[in-house]
Amino acid sequence: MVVDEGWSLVPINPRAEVTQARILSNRKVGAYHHIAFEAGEIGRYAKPGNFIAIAVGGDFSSMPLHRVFAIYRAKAEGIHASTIEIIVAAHGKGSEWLVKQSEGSQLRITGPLGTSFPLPAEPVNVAIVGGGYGSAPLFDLADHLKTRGCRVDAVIGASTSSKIFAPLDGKRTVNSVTVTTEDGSAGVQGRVTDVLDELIDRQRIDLIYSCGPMAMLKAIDEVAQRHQISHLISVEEAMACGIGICMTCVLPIKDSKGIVKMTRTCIEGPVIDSERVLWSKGIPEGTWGAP
Amino acid sequence: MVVDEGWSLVPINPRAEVTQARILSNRKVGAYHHIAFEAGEIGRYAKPGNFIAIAVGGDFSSMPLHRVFAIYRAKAEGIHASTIEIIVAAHGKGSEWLVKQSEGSQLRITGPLGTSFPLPAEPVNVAIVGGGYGSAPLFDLADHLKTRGCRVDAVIGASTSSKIFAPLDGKRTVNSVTVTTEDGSAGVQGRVTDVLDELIDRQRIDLIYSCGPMAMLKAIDEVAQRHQISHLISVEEAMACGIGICMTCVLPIKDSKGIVKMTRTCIEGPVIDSERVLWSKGIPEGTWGAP
Amino acid sequence: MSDVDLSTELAYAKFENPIFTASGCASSGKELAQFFPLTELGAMVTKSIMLRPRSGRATPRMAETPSGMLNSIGLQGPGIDLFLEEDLPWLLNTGARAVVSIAGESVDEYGALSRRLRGVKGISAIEVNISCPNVENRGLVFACDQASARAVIETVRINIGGEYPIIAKLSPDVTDISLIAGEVINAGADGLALINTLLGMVIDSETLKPVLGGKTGGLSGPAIRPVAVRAIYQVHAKYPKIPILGMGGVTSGGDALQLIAAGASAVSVGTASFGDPLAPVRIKEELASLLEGHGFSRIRDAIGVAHV
Amino acid sequence: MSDVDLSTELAYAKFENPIFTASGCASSGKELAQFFPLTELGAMVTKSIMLRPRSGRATPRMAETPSGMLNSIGLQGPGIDLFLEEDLPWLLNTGARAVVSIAGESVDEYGALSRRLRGVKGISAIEVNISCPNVENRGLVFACDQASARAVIETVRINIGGEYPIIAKLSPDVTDISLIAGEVINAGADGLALINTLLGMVIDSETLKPVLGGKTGGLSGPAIRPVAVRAIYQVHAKYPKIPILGMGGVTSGGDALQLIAAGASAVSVGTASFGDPLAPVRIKEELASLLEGHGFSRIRDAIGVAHV
Ligand SMILES: Cc1cc2nc3c(=O)[nH]c(=O)nc-3n(C[C@H](O)[C@H](O)[C@H](O)COP(=O)(O)OP(=O)(O)OC[C@H]3O[C@@H](n4cnc5c(N)ncnc54)[C@H](O)[C@@H]3O)c2cc1C
Ligand SMILES: Cc1cc2nc3c(=O)[nH]c(=O)nc-3n(C[C@H](O)[C@H](O)[C@H](O)COP(=O)(O)OP(=O)(O)OC[C@H]3O[C@@H](n4cnc5c(N)ncnc54)[C@H](O)[C@@H]3O)c2cc1C
Ligand SMILES: Cc1cc2nc3c(=O)[nH]c(=O)nc-3n(C[C@H](O)[C@H](O)[C@H](O)COP(=O)(O)O)c2cc1C
Ligand SMILES: Cc1cc2nc3c(=O)[nH]c(=O)nc-3n(C[C@H](O)[C@H](O)[C@H](O)COP(=O)(O)O)c2cc1C
Ligand code: FES
Ligand code: FES
Repeated sequence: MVVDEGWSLVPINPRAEVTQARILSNRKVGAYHHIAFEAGEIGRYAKPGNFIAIAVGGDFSSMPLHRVFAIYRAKAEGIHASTIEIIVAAHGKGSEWLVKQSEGSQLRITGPLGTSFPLPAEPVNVAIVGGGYGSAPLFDLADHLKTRGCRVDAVIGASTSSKIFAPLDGKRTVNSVTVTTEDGSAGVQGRVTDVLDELIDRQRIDLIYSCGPMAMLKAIDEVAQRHQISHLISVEEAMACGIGICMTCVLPIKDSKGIVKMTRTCIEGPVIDSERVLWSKGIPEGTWGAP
Repeated sequence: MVVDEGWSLVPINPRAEVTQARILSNRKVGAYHHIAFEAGEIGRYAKPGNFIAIAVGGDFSSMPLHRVFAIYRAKAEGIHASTIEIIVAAHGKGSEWLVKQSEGSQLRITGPLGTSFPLPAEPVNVAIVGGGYGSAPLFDLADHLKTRGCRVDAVIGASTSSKIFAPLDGKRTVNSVTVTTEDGSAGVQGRVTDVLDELIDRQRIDLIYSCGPMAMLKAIDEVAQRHQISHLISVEEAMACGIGICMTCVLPIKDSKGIVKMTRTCIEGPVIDSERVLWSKGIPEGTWGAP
Repeated sequence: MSDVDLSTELAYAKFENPIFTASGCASSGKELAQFFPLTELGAMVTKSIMLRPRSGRATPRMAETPSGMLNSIGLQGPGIDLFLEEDLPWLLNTGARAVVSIAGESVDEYGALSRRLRGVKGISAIEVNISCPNVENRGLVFACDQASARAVIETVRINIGGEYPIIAKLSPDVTDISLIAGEVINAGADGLALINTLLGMVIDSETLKPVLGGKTGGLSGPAIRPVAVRAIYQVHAKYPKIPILGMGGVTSGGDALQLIAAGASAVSVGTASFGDPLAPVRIKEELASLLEGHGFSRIRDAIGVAHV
Repeated sequence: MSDVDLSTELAYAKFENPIFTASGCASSGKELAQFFPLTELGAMVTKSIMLRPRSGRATPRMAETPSGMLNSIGLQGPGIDLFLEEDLPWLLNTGARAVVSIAGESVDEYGALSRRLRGVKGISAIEVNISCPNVENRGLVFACDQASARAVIETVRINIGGEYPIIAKLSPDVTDISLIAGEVINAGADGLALINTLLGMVIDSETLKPVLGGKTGGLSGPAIRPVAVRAIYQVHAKYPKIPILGMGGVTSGGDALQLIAAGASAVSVGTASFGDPLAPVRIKEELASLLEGHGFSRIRDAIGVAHV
């Protein structure tokens, strides 16, 4: 169903570079911050689904580790350099610091990192499903899908309306947007999976792309499996380095020969074909090298 | 010769408080930065010679210790709170961070700390001698001395002209200013002690106040002793806490009974009568509790 | 302030709240009393006092390190006589609770200190700092040797009687801290203080020589917090009934709660006070509201919950 | 770049420059090779490899701590066969120098690993990571027990022959690291790697349980640098002729110089690469210009200068 455009799913992004990025703007959008950077060549090579790793805390930081964020939008040409945009939910120490940085601040950014969403070879019917800030990378993807003649329907869910990220131009790109909130403060009250079944049937969905918390991805996958349609997911595991050298971001994932390995989701992910994913927690029995 | 105005030399400044201070301005002055703060009540109770301790590095700082700076000027009434000003030489990590902070930044400041310069009971002839940023607290002192009818002559020295701190209104306060630089880039080529002998004789100096590096204080003290005149000094020892609880800032100093003790210069100093100071390095023999 | 019952115990000593100062990080109280009433503290732990006055080590005595500091103060202090004559009465007079920390260079010196403290009114507990070099045993630190650690606590136990709980303060610079804990418990310690500083060194970037006058120094501050949590967790797992006074890099209520969940019944705040004189009071308040947020009505229920 | 001669030696292995990666912080090189040519390094130290493939510990495997991090990766890796078949040839093919790190769960496993490595072309040295639990001795870490540490190095020595220098990597979690150093030197180690991580724990502020899947983890990063400098200084003072590969919180050329002045002949960069993939190269350049500033024409003259 999907074609791998050159290197979408190839481990270790060959375009990664380290750059001193400059904040072009930083503004609040609902519960999130939308931050735009001028970032060397990163924006030129970024593909939908890629992420960046940001060094946080400034020159005398007590935080030695990267923070990673999906690329929301990338532009190959800015005034001085390419640009990238991210959507940040202030969460712990590093992201709290990040959302306080003002225009003009210089940050060290590494990217683009990780795999990206492979695109379908033919114009098919696609659903994109995003939870919380997980919708951020999906609109750029939708753009690419539309160019290839796909129909794209979006389902965007969150616990509450302020956590729905669905920008106007993103909404314009897709054929339809269904919003779900758990508290009913916007759209349909409930979860994305509550509306997905019906959407799949109605629009004869051939392919789902989803991004959000693991529990949501798992629930979506059950729906996808029931309908026997392909499902590409972007996973979110805690990452210390984001570049494949620390082994913290692992998940049990099947390799091409079907062997389950604790796989680094920063270089073999975040975008993964859901077929390869074992949804169990911990290290499943039979994992390669398991005791 | 000097009177102790209430609590100038009393250990543990009774006026100390912790406050969230706001930077009012931060600008470069020669090799230094002149930073003004709105700082709770600190400016109201600060006396010449007192210092403040500043927490550096922001919310996610890797620097747990205070940085201390002499108060250059204090005003009891600002718009919202009292104000204090300091002169900072960017030196290590914390002071480098400090001089980069912009107007409006909030910093935790503790002060006023330490002893202050006792003032003479009668109008006498005074020399103030400052090395580098050590001149900062002396101009406010000069103001007080002038109000009491003293004649005040200043000698300000540094290695080179950019390190001479002698603000215009400071210069206007005193009766004369002699500048010395080691490289001859401003004033007399040489050190403060090269001009002090002659000044003492010429102006019949009764009392010297000095502030600067330990080696300079020692050299000045030799001159003062030769002329048998009183000498009050402000010493600078490495300080971790600035408030008397860590025991890092000690110097061998005689107590009122003549017993030499390793004395905390943050609470029994920085202003000390030079009579009490032992200029030797390390822990001199006969120090109380020495092995 | 919240309604959580913050009262706690170290053996038979009861305290209104669990936030103490750390020995050597608050002197004998006078200096911090400028900033808050010492009665706000669960207890003031005084700087380790020795038998005789002591000038300490040569300067420089400290170096800042990433999220920490090294100190080589060398136990400067007035000696037990002056301490009992001046510092302690002053402290008790404020109404604050006092935990007196003692340190010696030989087993006998600990014995002599204990005899001097015997019967002194108003003390809440004795903290025995055994992270000192034993001059009678090639300068080996008492806390790093099972026999020496035991000998010190036995001596203190015998000489001080049963008046005050004895809290033995251990060093993390050992292969197995629970072994040392076992020794001092057998020797009669009523509680443990965990942890003292880690041995470290900083080399000056200009001179390329050790910064500190004493060359090596003790590492404290947030940098060592994971080591403190681990040590407390290990020892509490092995000796769940022995109360622990925890310390090491606590700068927030959340940090204090980590140590408590690992097994500490009370928490000392040390280096944090150097950068914020109000740290102990702030930490106490933060802790109370965190406990409330977690649904605890009394702190006792949080002690050791990480093990459950 | 400066004119300083950066070449250095670890026993009979010579390296063009002293900046290495740290085992477990650079995998087998492929990932960092995206960012700079691995030939820029003095050597790539590969992730400790075991006899069999290994899935490692459960997640979460890391927690950030003040100026540091905890990890409990649990030596995930492909096992020696696949390593020799795929990873090592790839690495050597880049022209980079390779120091191969090995780890085992029993003395025999170290022996078997050594036999597999015997005669393998292109390796520059073997780093023996003995900070692993010995399943045959109640899970006691080899590096924390003199006899076990000695037994491992003896076995490696016998089985590997004299082809590669053996660098024994020690744990700082011991009462006296110089004792363990003495044992492994007597057992035939040609050099020492100092230091591995410190045992630590972080408790989650929400769940109040240990964050890590493995409960405890290894503390690394700038937080532990003072401990590394101290360990290197102590061991170099006692065994000035034994070359040391230093590591622990190095994030700048100045940090590397501290370790070198304390006695390290080369320096591994670990955690710093997690926040800056170019860290090793930057550190090398900063070190070169600092050495020049200090008037050194070759790095060898700086090794151990803090002792002079
Ligand atoms: C591929 C990917 C894409 C992501 N995209 C976004 C995004 O677009 N917007 C957004 O707001 N967040 C995103 N996240 C989550 C974001 O990385 C974390 O919220 C953030 O790192 C937390 O940092 P902190 O300083 O707030 O928390 P801290 O707890 O202080 O972080 C400590 C360490 O843990 C790591 N960590 C903790 N939580 C996470 C997590 N959930 N995921 C990864 N690392 C974590 C951090 O990287 C850091 O190294 C993404 C995560 C991944 C893996
Ligand atoms: C009473 C007094 C008044 C001072 N007044 C001024 C002033 O008006 N202007 C000015 O520029 N500087 C002044 N100093 C010096 C100033 O405190 C140090 O330059 C500054 O603390 C160095 O911090 P850092 O972050 O640059 O260096 P770092 O080396 O990063 O500091 C690390 C630690 O060492 C302490 N430290 C290092 N050097 C000194 C030092 N020379 N004195 C005290 N602590 C030190 C710091 O407080 C900090 O805790 C004064 C010092 C004292 C004791
Ligand atoms: C400057 C300084 C002096 C100290 N003096 C003592 C002491 O006299 N006795 C003692 O038992 N511990 C002493 N300590 C150790 C502390 O009590 C505490 O165990 C350690 O610093 C860890 O806590 P912290 O990280 O909160 O500082 C000292 C620590 C510092 C930083
Ligand atoms: C994620 C991670 C994995 C590690 N894996 C290994 C390992 O496999 N073998 C080993 O000898 N040391 C391992 N270490 C320890 C490092 O090699 C190094 O000794 C330690 O991290 C201190 O250096 P640093 O502070 O520069 O990281 C690991 C460290 C980290 C952070
Ligand atoms: S985050 Fe380090 S390997 Fe994936
Ligand atoms: S600086 Fe801490 S006692 Fe003086």
